[in-house]
Amino acid sequence: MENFEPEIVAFCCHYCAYTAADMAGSKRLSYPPNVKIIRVPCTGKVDAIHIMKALLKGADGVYVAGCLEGDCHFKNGNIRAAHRVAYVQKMLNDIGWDGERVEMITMSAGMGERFAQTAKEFTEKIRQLGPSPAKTAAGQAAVG
Amino acid sequence: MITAEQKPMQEIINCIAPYDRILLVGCNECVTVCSAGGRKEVGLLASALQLHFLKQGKTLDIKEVTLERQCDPEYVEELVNYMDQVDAVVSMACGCGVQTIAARYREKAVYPAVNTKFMGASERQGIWAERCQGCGDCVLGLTGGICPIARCSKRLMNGPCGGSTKGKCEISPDVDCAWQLIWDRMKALGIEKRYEEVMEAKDWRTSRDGGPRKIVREDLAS
Amino acid sequence: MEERNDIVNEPSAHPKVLVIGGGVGGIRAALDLAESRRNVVLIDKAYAIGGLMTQLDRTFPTNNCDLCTVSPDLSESGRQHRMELMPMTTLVDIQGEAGNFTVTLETAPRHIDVSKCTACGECVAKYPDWVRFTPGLDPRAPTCMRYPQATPFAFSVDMEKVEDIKALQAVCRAEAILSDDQPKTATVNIASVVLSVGAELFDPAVLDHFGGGQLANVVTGLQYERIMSASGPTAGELVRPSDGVRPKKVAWIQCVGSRGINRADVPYCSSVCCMYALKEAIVTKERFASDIEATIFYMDMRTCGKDYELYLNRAKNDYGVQLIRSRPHSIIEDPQTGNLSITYTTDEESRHLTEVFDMVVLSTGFRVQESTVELARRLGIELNIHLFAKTEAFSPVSTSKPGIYVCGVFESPKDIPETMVQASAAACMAGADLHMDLSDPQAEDDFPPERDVSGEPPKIGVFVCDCGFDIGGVIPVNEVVASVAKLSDVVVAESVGYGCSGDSMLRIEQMIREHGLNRVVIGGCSPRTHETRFQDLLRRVGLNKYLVDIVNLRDQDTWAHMDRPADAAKKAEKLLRMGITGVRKSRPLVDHTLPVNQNILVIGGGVTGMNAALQMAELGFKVYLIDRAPDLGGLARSVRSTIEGGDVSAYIADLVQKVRANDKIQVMTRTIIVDHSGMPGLFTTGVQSGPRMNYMQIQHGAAILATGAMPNRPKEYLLGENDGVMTQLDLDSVIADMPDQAKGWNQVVMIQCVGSREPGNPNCSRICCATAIKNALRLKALNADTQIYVLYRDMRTYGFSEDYYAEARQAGVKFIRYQLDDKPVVAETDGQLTVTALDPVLGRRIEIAADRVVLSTGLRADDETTEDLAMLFHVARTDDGYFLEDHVKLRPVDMALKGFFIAGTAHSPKNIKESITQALAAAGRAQALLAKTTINLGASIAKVDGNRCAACLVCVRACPFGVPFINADGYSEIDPAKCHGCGVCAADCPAKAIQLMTFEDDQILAKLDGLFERLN
Amino acid sequence: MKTESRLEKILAAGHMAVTSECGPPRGALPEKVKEKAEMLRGCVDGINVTDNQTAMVRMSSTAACIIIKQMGLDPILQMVTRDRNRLALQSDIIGAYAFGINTMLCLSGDHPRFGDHPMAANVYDLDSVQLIQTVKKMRDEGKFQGGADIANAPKMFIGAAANPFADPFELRVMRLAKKVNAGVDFIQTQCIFNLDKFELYMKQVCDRGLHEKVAILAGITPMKTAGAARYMKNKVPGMDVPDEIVKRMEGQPKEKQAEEGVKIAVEAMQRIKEMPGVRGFHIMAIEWEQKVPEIVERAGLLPRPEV
Repeated sequence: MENFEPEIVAFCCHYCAYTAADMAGSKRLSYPPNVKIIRVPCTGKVDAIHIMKALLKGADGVYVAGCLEGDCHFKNGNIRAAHRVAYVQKMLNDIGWDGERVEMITMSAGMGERFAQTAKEFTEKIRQLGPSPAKTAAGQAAVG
Repeated sequence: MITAEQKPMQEIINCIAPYDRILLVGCNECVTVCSAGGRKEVGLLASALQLHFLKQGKTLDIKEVTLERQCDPEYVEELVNYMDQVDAVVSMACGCGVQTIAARYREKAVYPAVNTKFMGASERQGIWAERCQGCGDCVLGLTGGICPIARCSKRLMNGPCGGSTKGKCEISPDVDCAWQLIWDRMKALGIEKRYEEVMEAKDWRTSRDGGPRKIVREDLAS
Repeated sequence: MEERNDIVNEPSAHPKVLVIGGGVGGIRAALDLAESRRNVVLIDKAYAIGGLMTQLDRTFPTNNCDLCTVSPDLSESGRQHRMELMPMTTLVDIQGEAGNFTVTLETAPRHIDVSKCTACGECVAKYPDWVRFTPGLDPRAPTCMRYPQATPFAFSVDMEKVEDIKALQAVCRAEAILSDDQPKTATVNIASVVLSVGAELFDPAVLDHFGGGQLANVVTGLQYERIMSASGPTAGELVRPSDGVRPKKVAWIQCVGSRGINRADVPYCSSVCCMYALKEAIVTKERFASDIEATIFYMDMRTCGKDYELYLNRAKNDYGVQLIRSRPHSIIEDPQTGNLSITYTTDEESRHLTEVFDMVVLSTGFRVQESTVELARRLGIELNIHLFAKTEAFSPVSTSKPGIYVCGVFESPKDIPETMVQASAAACMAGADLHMDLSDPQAEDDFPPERDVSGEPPKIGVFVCDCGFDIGGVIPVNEVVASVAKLSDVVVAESVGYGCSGDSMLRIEQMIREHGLNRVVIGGCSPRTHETRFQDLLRRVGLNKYLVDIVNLRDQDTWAHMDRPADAAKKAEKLLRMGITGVRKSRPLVDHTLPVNQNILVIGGGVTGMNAALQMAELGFKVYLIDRAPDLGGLARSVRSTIEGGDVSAYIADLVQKVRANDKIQVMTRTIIVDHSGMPGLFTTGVQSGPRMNYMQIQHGAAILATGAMPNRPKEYLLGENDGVMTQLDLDSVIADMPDQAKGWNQVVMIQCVGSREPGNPNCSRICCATAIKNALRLKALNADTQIYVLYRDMRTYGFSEDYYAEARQAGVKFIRYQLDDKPVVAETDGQLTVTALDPVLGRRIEIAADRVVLSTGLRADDETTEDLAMLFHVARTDDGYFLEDHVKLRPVDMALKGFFIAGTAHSPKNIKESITQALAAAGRAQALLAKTTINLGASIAKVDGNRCAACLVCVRACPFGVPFINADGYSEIDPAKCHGCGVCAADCPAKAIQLMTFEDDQILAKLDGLFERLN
Repeated sequence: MKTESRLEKILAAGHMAVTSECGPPRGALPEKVKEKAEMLRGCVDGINVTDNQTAMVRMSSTAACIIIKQMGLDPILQMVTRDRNRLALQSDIIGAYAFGINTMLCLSGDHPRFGDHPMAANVYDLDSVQLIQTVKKMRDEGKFQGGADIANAPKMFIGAAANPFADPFELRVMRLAKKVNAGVDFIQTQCIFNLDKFELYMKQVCDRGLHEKVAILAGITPMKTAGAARYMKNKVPGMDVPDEIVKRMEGQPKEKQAEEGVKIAVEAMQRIKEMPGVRGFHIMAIEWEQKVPEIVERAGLLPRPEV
């Protein structure tokens, strides 16, 4: 797995993380292209199922990126999201996966650097963890 | 409502390990309300199980269905078309639902994915508490609307034991002393006097102790 | 909007505002007026609007491509029904007075019927000489339009050169070419005028010492912009004009033609050249090659705008741009190589130094055009000595003639954000001369009826922009398009150049019609900026606007991964697949609306807040003006005089009196804000007021943050320890109140940049240089013999305050430059203050005995207040605690939270004139918002499927705003008017009975399918 | 006399009664029972034998009572409703009575949560009040709880516990009254450390005249160490240990704390003796039975009267 390039899905809230990602772009801050963003109005919208399905469909890692604590445009969506991510992490550990494959990250709209930095760190972490067990296991076939 | 919570993942995994094709059935009643076995939990469990077996190299075929109510045969009948496509059924309903499916589809193994817990009420988002044990002979009218059978750790019928401390039960500071609650209610209702009437030993025949129970409404059953 | 070439004789019953000049300032002013329900005529003598900005490659400090940031604004203007756009038009006469002018306008013939022209380009392809425009360096640009997103997107024929009109007409399949087009004259009744005519850039060809315009590789800043621009003559390749080779060493020479005393020089500072030179240097290194050496020869680095100092630091530290303080006196060309030797001297070196460069950029500044002077004469407005429109400090956008307002560079040299602020301010003033037309319903919906696509299988069109080089320069757009063209349901897939340009939009519309498309995917820039534009495109062709998905190929792919083009291409393909699979699941949706509350909350009762409040009240809005202080006036109460000599105290007193007397303004002092809720147009803010801290709630549709800044008082240079050390503010009152004391001083030392432009507070406080000059001149006026020393790092007397800098030097004020790493030392021995500093000219340390040491301490953000308010309102701040505007360039008074505006020093340090300007701008922007009777809530609201709902109450409890309830039918109901669209309920619903529209689960999952190539 | 109970006789004679207790061993060790009981010979009027105290399995209370009875002493059979339903409870009462055991204490018992079988089913077919009723019905009416006649009905002197310090305080006297209504003969209280509060309790008891219907024996526990005092204060539900008691224990060096504990107990007994309505003491010297004679003596209650 020398050339393993993880496929990473980032659910980003419109108000903070998605804007921070745009900001990273406009500042030409480089980060791994492995990260593919799905825009949501608020991380509170991210259903645990979305995260699970992303893994099931082939993501090597998934992160949810929302506003800083106390800054949620919708009061506490980011806090809810953090709890849900923790729930999914536990569930993953329970089924013999590594809960580390999912993570909650927070940042403000102006934090282009932080977006790039966390994208790098998360990608690196997943690279260390290796490909999704769904891919490595023998006899894998298309699902759902 | 009947409350339930999901079984430990490993237990569910062990149950279905021998099978390749699973029908995962949710219920849109109580277990939906207590977020244990509604459409959403069905989706989550399905993906979790698929992920688990994918790691083992097996593609688990899971069909997800959520019935209006699993404890009614008519609804359970809706599963009939799936039965020849699956090896086993996993139910996320309470024990009633599991048994209704088992009764209808005798040739298929049915496994519960949740532990049925109690009849309870929601205290607030995400917290449910036991309220009724179905004793069959309700005493709430005597106890200010708070059930000593379901809510006192010792089912005491005649007042708090010596372990009641600051309104909490001796078994845990997280548990309210039912008799403190009853007493407060009695005072609020101005029926403190009634407390001193001894409540006689209860006839438990109306409860589970009398054997499996059945309700028959002749007018409807005919 | 229609372009009007026919005769317009408007009845006087419907007066309008005339905006002269179609640059960014004019466009902003016209848009603001139209948004606030005034009819506008926008004229420009060019045949497309856009002005100077559209010729720039990128703008500081974000280094965005201007075309991309300005084009949504231009297209916005394209849809304003209250706006008439008259290109190729000039004002020939004006009669009457404010509120009732009659103007005569003359429109030159275009020889093209714009209503027919499709901008296909056939005419140019065949007869390239018969077109007129010369953008930048090349007499024949790749297209005959001025820039790809030009508005209107039609051609213009140069009849002088046309030899055979019949032949030209023959190539035009649209039959748009008119052989006998004539000039047209119109008289229009107008209430007021906004002048936004800009200025031209100085032509350095007259300067012999810089080559007299003869040296091929000496270009002006604007020419350099065109060379770098993707739409420029070299198609975005940085090459030398002499040999087409990429230069390795580029020099910029600042202040060419500005701040000078020579023939052809102007004395004022053009204000923008330092920043644009820095930008060009950074972009050169960033976009072309980091090893290109960039050197800037400058006199003073005037990076005194918001966060500009950080940009300067980035240029120096991150990009290694060389900065040499010097004034070069000549450029000599090596005729063999075309290389250029610059000869210069510095303070430190008395001998001449010479360095060779491949290319030299002359940073030329602004000059008022002769035609503008003529226009001013026709309008009857006064000009200042530099021929710019004359304005006063306390009425910053009013010309000498009532009813005529000015904004942009014609008022004084300024950059884009300042122009935008001033444009909004001028629009606000001009609008006040004309009543808001509230009776007229907002005519917006002349879109064709929507086609019902519910029964149709998805037919998807994929259109990918190359965005000039921003996308196309990184990834092979055509290959990426081809890779997704085969996906199921994709009927058309095309690359469309600048997707947001007029012809590309037209092309997309045409394809939608031709193929009966019912879903569209646009690959381009961020949906945050461009979604509305493409949604409108769909509406124009009768499709619901929610059937389009914008795939962010630029901001989140090519920009971020320009260092890994192959990976960027792969990612682009995947992002497009996600867009395609996602859009298949999109549904037609209807927007929801609510009525707007017409009150405005102004926070801060200083000069800015009071001006904003008065202006809003004048416009007829109820204003709540609150301040936590016991009195109105703010920081300006401690300022006595402006640099021009204006009496600030008298002005403040008058302002307070006017505010107090206005019955539309409820003044609430000693008032703090304690809570806040609601949405744009319908806010509720709780305040506690008075000695008893009584609580009350204010309902308002918009808010202006004018909380100001704090005078800085760092513990430096014995400030607070020795009575002889004071700040400029202290000095201001001593001069005003105890002139006899000041008169007795023999030597005064002023130290600049105290507590600014250094670690901890890296930005420039902007106002201190002019303040120091002002006070130095006032001291000199009291006693010409007082010796005054100003120890400075860069003198930042931008614009016309350069005049006072020159005056101070003439008056004998001594200016000594110091470095950050060798700051002056102030000491006291036996009651005598001495200041020691290195004099770079003398090359040795000097010691000055000082009667007074005056520190220019500037401003710092009122961190506590802005932090509290930022938390309450959920608005953003900069790192140093100022409020952050939505877009530093184009939306400098709007905040990201719609309905909130900033003005004054809460935004960044600025002087009183600038604060008043921003106050008027904020008022203008706020009224534009409040002029809308309804507020669009969008369609992104949660919807319950009653059949699935288990009435479990999870949504009722989860909603942060308490919107869902269980209705009489026993299932959850969500009022679309109240739903904020966060989607928390949808995520938590255990029955999966709730979907958040536009972010439905099936769309999200479909995107995942697209990403992981499981298409079904 | 309702019964043959020695305790009943002592009380009837107007003496201050003294009872103590001994916990059966966790194993089939009859000599352990004998050893403990022997320590109490001659200084108490009855020996409580606990019933799976703190929900830990021990030798059955009935069996240990039989051993003590056979030593010529006077066991008091404690019976909790936690472990047995009404059938088992009644059969055990008959069995005990058959061995001459005539005094018993009706309790609900500690919750299994605290013991070594937290997974055990929690029976509670009856509660303590209902058990009192049942025992009384067996004695006075000669009938089982279910209504059938008993041949040679057991005649038990019926005791119950009361905790004057549990919450809600205002209910404590009413709950006592309820037990009185149900037919209880004597009460052994929870350990008393907060004398003021107990005094208040007793006053309310007397105000309602309950002291005339039931004999109240005040619970006394000598503390061995300051640590024990702190433990009881903080960890034992329904226990009220005032700060000054803990401080008093802590104020003594380790080796003198036991003596201080005894001293506190004796002082408490001196004061409680004077409180109207108190008819005796129940000394719970947990795993410290050897100290009981000394305490009883120092409280001036030796020798025990013969009845």
